[in-house]
Amino acid sequence: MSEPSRLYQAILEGNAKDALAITQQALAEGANALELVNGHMIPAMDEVGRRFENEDYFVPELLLSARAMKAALDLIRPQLASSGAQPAGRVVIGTVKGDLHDIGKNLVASMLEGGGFEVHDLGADVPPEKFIEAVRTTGADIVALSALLTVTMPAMRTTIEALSQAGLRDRIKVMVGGAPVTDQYAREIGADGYSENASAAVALARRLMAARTAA
Amino acid sequence: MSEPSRLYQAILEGNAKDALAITQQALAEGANALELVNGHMIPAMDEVGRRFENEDYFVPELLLSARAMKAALDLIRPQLASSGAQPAGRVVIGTVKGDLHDIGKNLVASMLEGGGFEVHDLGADVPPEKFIEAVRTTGADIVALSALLTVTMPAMRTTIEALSQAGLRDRIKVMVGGAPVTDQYAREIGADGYSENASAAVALARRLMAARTAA
Amino acid sequence: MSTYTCELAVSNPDELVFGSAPKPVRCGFDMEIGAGTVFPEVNFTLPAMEISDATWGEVVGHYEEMARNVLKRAVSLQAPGIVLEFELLPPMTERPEWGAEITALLRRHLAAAYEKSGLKSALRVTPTDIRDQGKPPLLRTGEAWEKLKRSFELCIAAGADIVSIESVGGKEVHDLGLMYGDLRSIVFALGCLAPRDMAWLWDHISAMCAEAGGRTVPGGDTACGFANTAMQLAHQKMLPEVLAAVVRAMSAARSLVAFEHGAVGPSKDCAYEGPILKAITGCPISMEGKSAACAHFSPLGNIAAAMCDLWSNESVQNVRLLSGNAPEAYAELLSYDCRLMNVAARNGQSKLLRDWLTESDEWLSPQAAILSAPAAWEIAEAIVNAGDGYQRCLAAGHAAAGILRRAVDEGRLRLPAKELLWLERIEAGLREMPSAETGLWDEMLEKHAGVFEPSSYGWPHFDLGH
Amino acid sequence: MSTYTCELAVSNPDELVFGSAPKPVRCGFDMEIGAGTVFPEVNFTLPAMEISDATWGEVVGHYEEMARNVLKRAVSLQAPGIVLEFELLPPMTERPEWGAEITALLRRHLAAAYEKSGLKSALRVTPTDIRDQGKPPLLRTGEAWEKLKRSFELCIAAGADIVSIESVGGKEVHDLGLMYGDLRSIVFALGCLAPRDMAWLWDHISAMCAEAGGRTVPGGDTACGFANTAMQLAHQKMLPEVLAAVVRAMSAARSLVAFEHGAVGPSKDCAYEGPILKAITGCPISMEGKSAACAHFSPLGNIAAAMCDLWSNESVQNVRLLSGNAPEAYAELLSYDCRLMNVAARNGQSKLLRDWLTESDEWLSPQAAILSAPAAWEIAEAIVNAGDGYQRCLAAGHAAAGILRRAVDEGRLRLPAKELLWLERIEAGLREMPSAETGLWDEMLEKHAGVFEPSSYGWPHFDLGH
Ligand code: B12
Ligand code: B12
Ligand code: SF4
Ligand code: SF4
Ligand SMILES: [Zn+2]
Ligand SMILES: [Zn+2]
Ligand SMILES: [Zn+2]
Repeated sequence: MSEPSRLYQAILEGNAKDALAITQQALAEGANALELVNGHMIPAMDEVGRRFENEDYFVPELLLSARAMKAALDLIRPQLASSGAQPAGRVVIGTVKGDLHDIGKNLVASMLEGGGFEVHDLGADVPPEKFIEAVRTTGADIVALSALLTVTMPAMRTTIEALSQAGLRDRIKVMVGGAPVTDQYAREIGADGYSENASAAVALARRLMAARTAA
Repeated sequence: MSEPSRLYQAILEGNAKDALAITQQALAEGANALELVNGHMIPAMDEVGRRFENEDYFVPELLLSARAMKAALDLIRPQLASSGAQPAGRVVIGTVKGDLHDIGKNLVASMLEGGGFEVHDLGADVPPEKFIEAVRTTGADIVALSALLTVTMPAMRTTIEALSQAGLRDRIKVMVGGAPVTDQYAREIGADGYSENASAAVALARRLMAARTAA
Repeated sequence: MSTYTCELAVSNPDELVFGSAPKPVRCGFDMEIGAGTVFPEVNFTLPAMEISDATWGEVVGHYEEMARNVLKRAVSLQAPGIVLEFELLPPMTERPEWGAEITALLRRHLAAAYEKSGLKSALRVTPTDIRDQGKPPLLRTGEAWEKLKRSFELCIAAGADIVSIESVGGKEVHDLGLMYGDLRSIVFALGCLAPRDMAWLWDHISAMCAEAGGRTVPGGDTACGFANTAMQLAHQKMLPEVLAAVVRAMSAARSLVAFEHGAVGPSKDCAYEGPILKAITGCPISMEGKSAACAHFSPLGNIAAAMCDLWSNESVQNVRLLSGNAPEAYAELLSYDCRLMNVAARNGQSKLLRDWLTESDEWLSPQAAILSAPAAWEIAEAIVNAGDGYQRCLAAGHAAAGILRRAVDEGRLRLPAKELLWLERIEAGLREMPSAETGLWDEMLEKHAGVFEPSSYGWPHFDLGH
Repeated sequence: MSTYTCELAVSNPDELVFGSAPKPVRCGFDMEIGAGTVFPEVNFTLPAMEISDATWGEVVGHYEEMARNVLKRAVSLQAPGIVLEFELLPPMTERPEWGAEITALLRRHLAAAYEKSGLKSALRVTPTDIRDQGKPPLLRTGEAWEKLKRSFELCIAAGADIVSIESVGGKEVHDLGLMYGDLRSIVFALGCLAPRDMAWLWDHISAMCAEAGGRTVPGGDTACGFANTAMQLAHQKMLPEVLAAVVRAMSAARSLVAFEHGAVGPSKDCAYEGPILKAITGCPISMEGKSAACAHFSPLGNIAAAMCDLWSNESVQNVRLLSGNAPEAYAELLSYDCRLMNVAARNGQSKLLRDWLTESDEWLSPQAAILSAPAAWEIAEAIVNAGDGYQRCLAAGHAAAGILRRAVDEGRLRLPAKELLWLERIEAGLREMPSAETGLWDEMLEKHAGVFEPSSYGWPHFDLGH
């Protein structure tokens, strides 16, 4: 059928309007929701990710694609749910307490959404309690912490400790990032993963989900 | 008597020959050894230290004075010992394993000698075993470690640990220094003191001795 | 009474050189900035650590050490003068007493060095603009603004010689504009929102300086949250360089407002739009480039120095390097950079060195291409010939896009296809903008409902201009 | 056959400029050094960490990261070429396979960047001179020398494009000489001992390069352990600056020997005596100054660049700064420094910029005063007109002291009283030196018995010269 490859195209071009219309039509024509997602939408976002990695796409292109993807996904979600399909994973993300930098965090959130994750973005300057609450209410698999200031990096540790004290640490994986953060620092504070940029963050989240299921 | 103030002068000027001759004569004339040291020699070295701090003296001036001081002291030591007087303290000093930089360490050693300490200089590239052996054979009060390479700084920690394992740690104070070493690092590895330069090292050694006696 | 500048203080691009500004600034310990000599502006900050009651002693220790080392170096290198910048970290603005304590501490060190060694100096203090905590941010009321105001007051009282800020009004919309490459939102943020906040804020800052007796100079602002964000994103290949270049030019229309509301310079180091500001206002500017690679990479390493009056390292943490601590190492580096410029000036050759610094970078990046003396001057002229904040912003954008287009057409600037595509998009986008800001309002109020708070920009008097 | 150079390769001081050397060196990936362009030489090292089997993986990771970042930066800034220097840390020479592994790794990165982005480059590898472990050091026999030799062989095989060393022959005596301000020991070390070791060692190094097929260039040596030690001690106010200046000049007589025994340049970055070597040999030199403030403070920040062919940061650890890791930040800084020099050269104005770089520092420190082009040339001439190693060393010392004295007398150089006192002492000391080295032997053999090992310097053929 030609619709889904038009869907692929619409997402690739970041055309939310088209993506929505095509999806709607496809569903009306009885297309399989899971097939739409796995066969066309995720491949489109993978191609977007590839172009971004290759520096053929800039962020605006990427975000427009992610937005188109999200629009189509929102439409499909009910069908998916009733067919028992799950999102790639549930992520609670935020910039830690005291830190207002959110551009990088927003990018990571969008890319995760584009990658099929269900993302709960708590914004910037998020205290540990809020992360705990969000993990409880969303049943998150992953908590993603961002920090851009060296003086707020310690808040990552505090947040992880608070998650432990709340008895949630074993239920979730924690990933961290932001310009001053390093792999070594991530290990030091007991995070499960670190990545340098937003596309690597998606790959990381997938790895963490796999590790989670394996464990 | 005019001899001791000539002694003061000889040391201040770094004239070892005069310092020796004057001391010899003074002892022959029945001068009190302790009075010579405390009343004239140490004050001279204090003045040397002050001039060095003030940047009126360079290292060569300082070392020549220290050498004159040492020559005179060596002559007096038997009398001092028989009168029961003690050196300001006993120091074992060396550059740690793997590190060949010894200029800074040599300076510290000379200044300590000039300050009335009995100094056992083990040289550079000194393994922990050698420090342990020296502490045992000399009955040292203080172990002074120098390192100039970031890759040999960890050997300071290893040396301190080895001293502990040898059961000597409580008997001695450890002071550390060298360009890459910081106060914080000193605390981290469990040293008792750090100083930035050679004259401060003498003051530090005196403080450590006082703390030791107090404890 | 209109506060819009309509004339350039610098009558031709050849007069735009480092070290000299038509309106030098006297401040601090016998400093005169922009009067012929370029001085280092050394910036430093804490290494990775928490700021709390428990660590405060350590924090103070760091600043003591940094001040001591930097000034020792300046004396030893016989620097003709030095500016220290203390950029408060957010907790130090949240608790204004903390910022004031460090201000007083630094000032004491400067006083001592002046007395002992005759080192000329000044202290710049930059409270953190913490007003963007809320969603949408409240800029003119509420706790954050109260604290920010108090931070200025206390730092001024504690001895700041120059005060600056990196203000954030309009940024909430600009961030979104950048991320989606949405020019209309970018122009709205830089041309409509930001100037209104700047006018309001800088009236307050200048008043605080005046009330405290006028010893403290209101320095200037920076489009850091706008143009440097774009520059960093372009550096990471996340945004097109041509967009970052056009945003930089437009941001000058915004940063200019500080000067129209009391600021007299030196402008803030990270305001790479400085040369445009200098052409318009004649006030001295602080700039940063290659010797700030500790804080930012940039395609502006040398060209940034071409017209500077202060030369800065932007920010470096108090970490140990092989020679000593980083702030001291940067004090040395900047001192030598300045010496070279001052030698050229002494030989009457500022313009020649300026041109070499320019040629070094000019055609390797669109962001550099719009910052040469002629380009900066052209943008400056476009700004002063335009109308209100919105029109000045647009005029700057047009001028910058025009400079890039000419350079591309004439083969001086070579751009990859994807950058050319964006240059076209930007040109088209600029052409499609309404001629007056009122033409944008409804669209923006709807599109960004909840993102920005109109009353923060004077709404319902929004339409009165600033 | 005498190997002593008797003529200058550069016929007058005006021809001594940055970027150009009479005898350019081709090496690595399409690099030509000294042929008109100044290139950055980026040096990097590990952060504070142990090197052991357990940490080796981490060590390799650091070098991977440093190479990746530095080359990314060079490509992004369109550097015309770059040299990386890998200075082995002692354990990597102790275990030569380790040094070779890192050499191969770096070479792979250079190859990839050349292929992918056309980045020209070369890799300099500098094994640690570990021969000074014993007291007295054994230089020509024993385990340390065997390992050092093997380290050279393996690094050459692993792909080093240039090899260098900071050799230590004579240092055991020189250290004492410095500490006691004892000019006779200093001259003995620099004029009698060091040249003998240099001749022997560099014959070996050149032979190893030739045997391996000649792809690897024998670069040069540095009087680091001598003149930089003096410079650092002077910086810390531990030695007079005039002594450090005279030692620097005399050290050129020593470092020259490498070139007389096979080295062709580029000389080692930390050999600040480079300009003198360049005047004599015509070989390209690497220099470091303000942009090496991460590794050393110095009074030579700008003047050091005046005649360089490579421009280096000396050494920086792989620590995180606000912008990224330090090696990357320094790659950016050096690239911009080089761009400026290359722009001036392109405009035919190398000499003018050189003179500004010189004027910047020349009369603020005696150490700078002896490194201007005319001063370096004057010292170079004194050296080639003298006889053996000892006499060349003395001639250099006399020339330097003469330059300082004239500058003081003519009021260009102002020195504090305690420096003037030392200048007099040095002048007197030089005058009192015996006219031939044999006049020193007995005195030195007695004074430094046990400190140096005569056979390390060819004894009993000691008297045959090198
Ligand atoms: C833009 C910016 C701002 C804007 C913020 C706008 C916003 N809405 O975020 C403004 C102007 C408001 C600002 C304010 C301040 N800033 Co600021 N800012 C920057 C700047 C220029 C760019 C940051 C950015 O957005 N980068 C682009 C994004 C895409 O990159 P990123 O955040 O690194 O994210 C990527 C990766 O890190 C990763 N990632 C990020 N998060 C996560 C999370 C996870 C889980 C994972 C896996 C990955 C990941 O993926 C992202 C995409 O690839 C940097 C300089 C720089 N070179 O980074 C300074 C910088 C971070 N700021 C700095 C400072 C000092 C401040 C202020 C304190 C200044 C002041 N004195 O007022 C205030 C602090 C305010 C506060 N309380 O937070 C310093 C920090 C220094 C330090 N000691 O830590 C920096 C480094 C500038 C500098 N060189 O000095 N800043
Ligand atoms: C001279 C010197 C050498 C000489 C050493 C001569 C000698 N006999 O010591 C030579 C040339 C042999 C040498 C060799 C090397 N060096 Co080296 N060297 C230096 C240099 C230039 C000066 C050191 C010095 O003597 N300073 C003067 C003295 C007086 O100062 P100080 O040592 O700091 O001591 C003072 C204080 O620290 C304190 N102090 C010192 N010890 C102690 C101890 C106590 C208990 C206390 C309280 C105080 C104290 O008091 C002293 C007086 O005030 C420094 C650069 C620098 N800026 O420091 C590099 C430096 C230390 N060397 C360095 C390197 C890399 C090396 C080599 C590995 C080079 C190579 N690749 O071959 C080898 C290593 C050899 C080895 N295994 O150790 C690096 C270290 C980098 C790193 N990663 O750690 C440095 C920092 C240079 C640089 N910027 O890169 N070096
Ligand atoms: S450019 Fe960097 S340092 Fe300057 S204000 Fe912006 S983020 Fe802060
Ligand atoms: S100058 Fe510094 S880096 Fe160079 S050899 Fe000497 S100590 Fe090593
Ligand atoms: Zn800023
Ligand atoms: Zn700043
Ligand atoms: Zn070196």
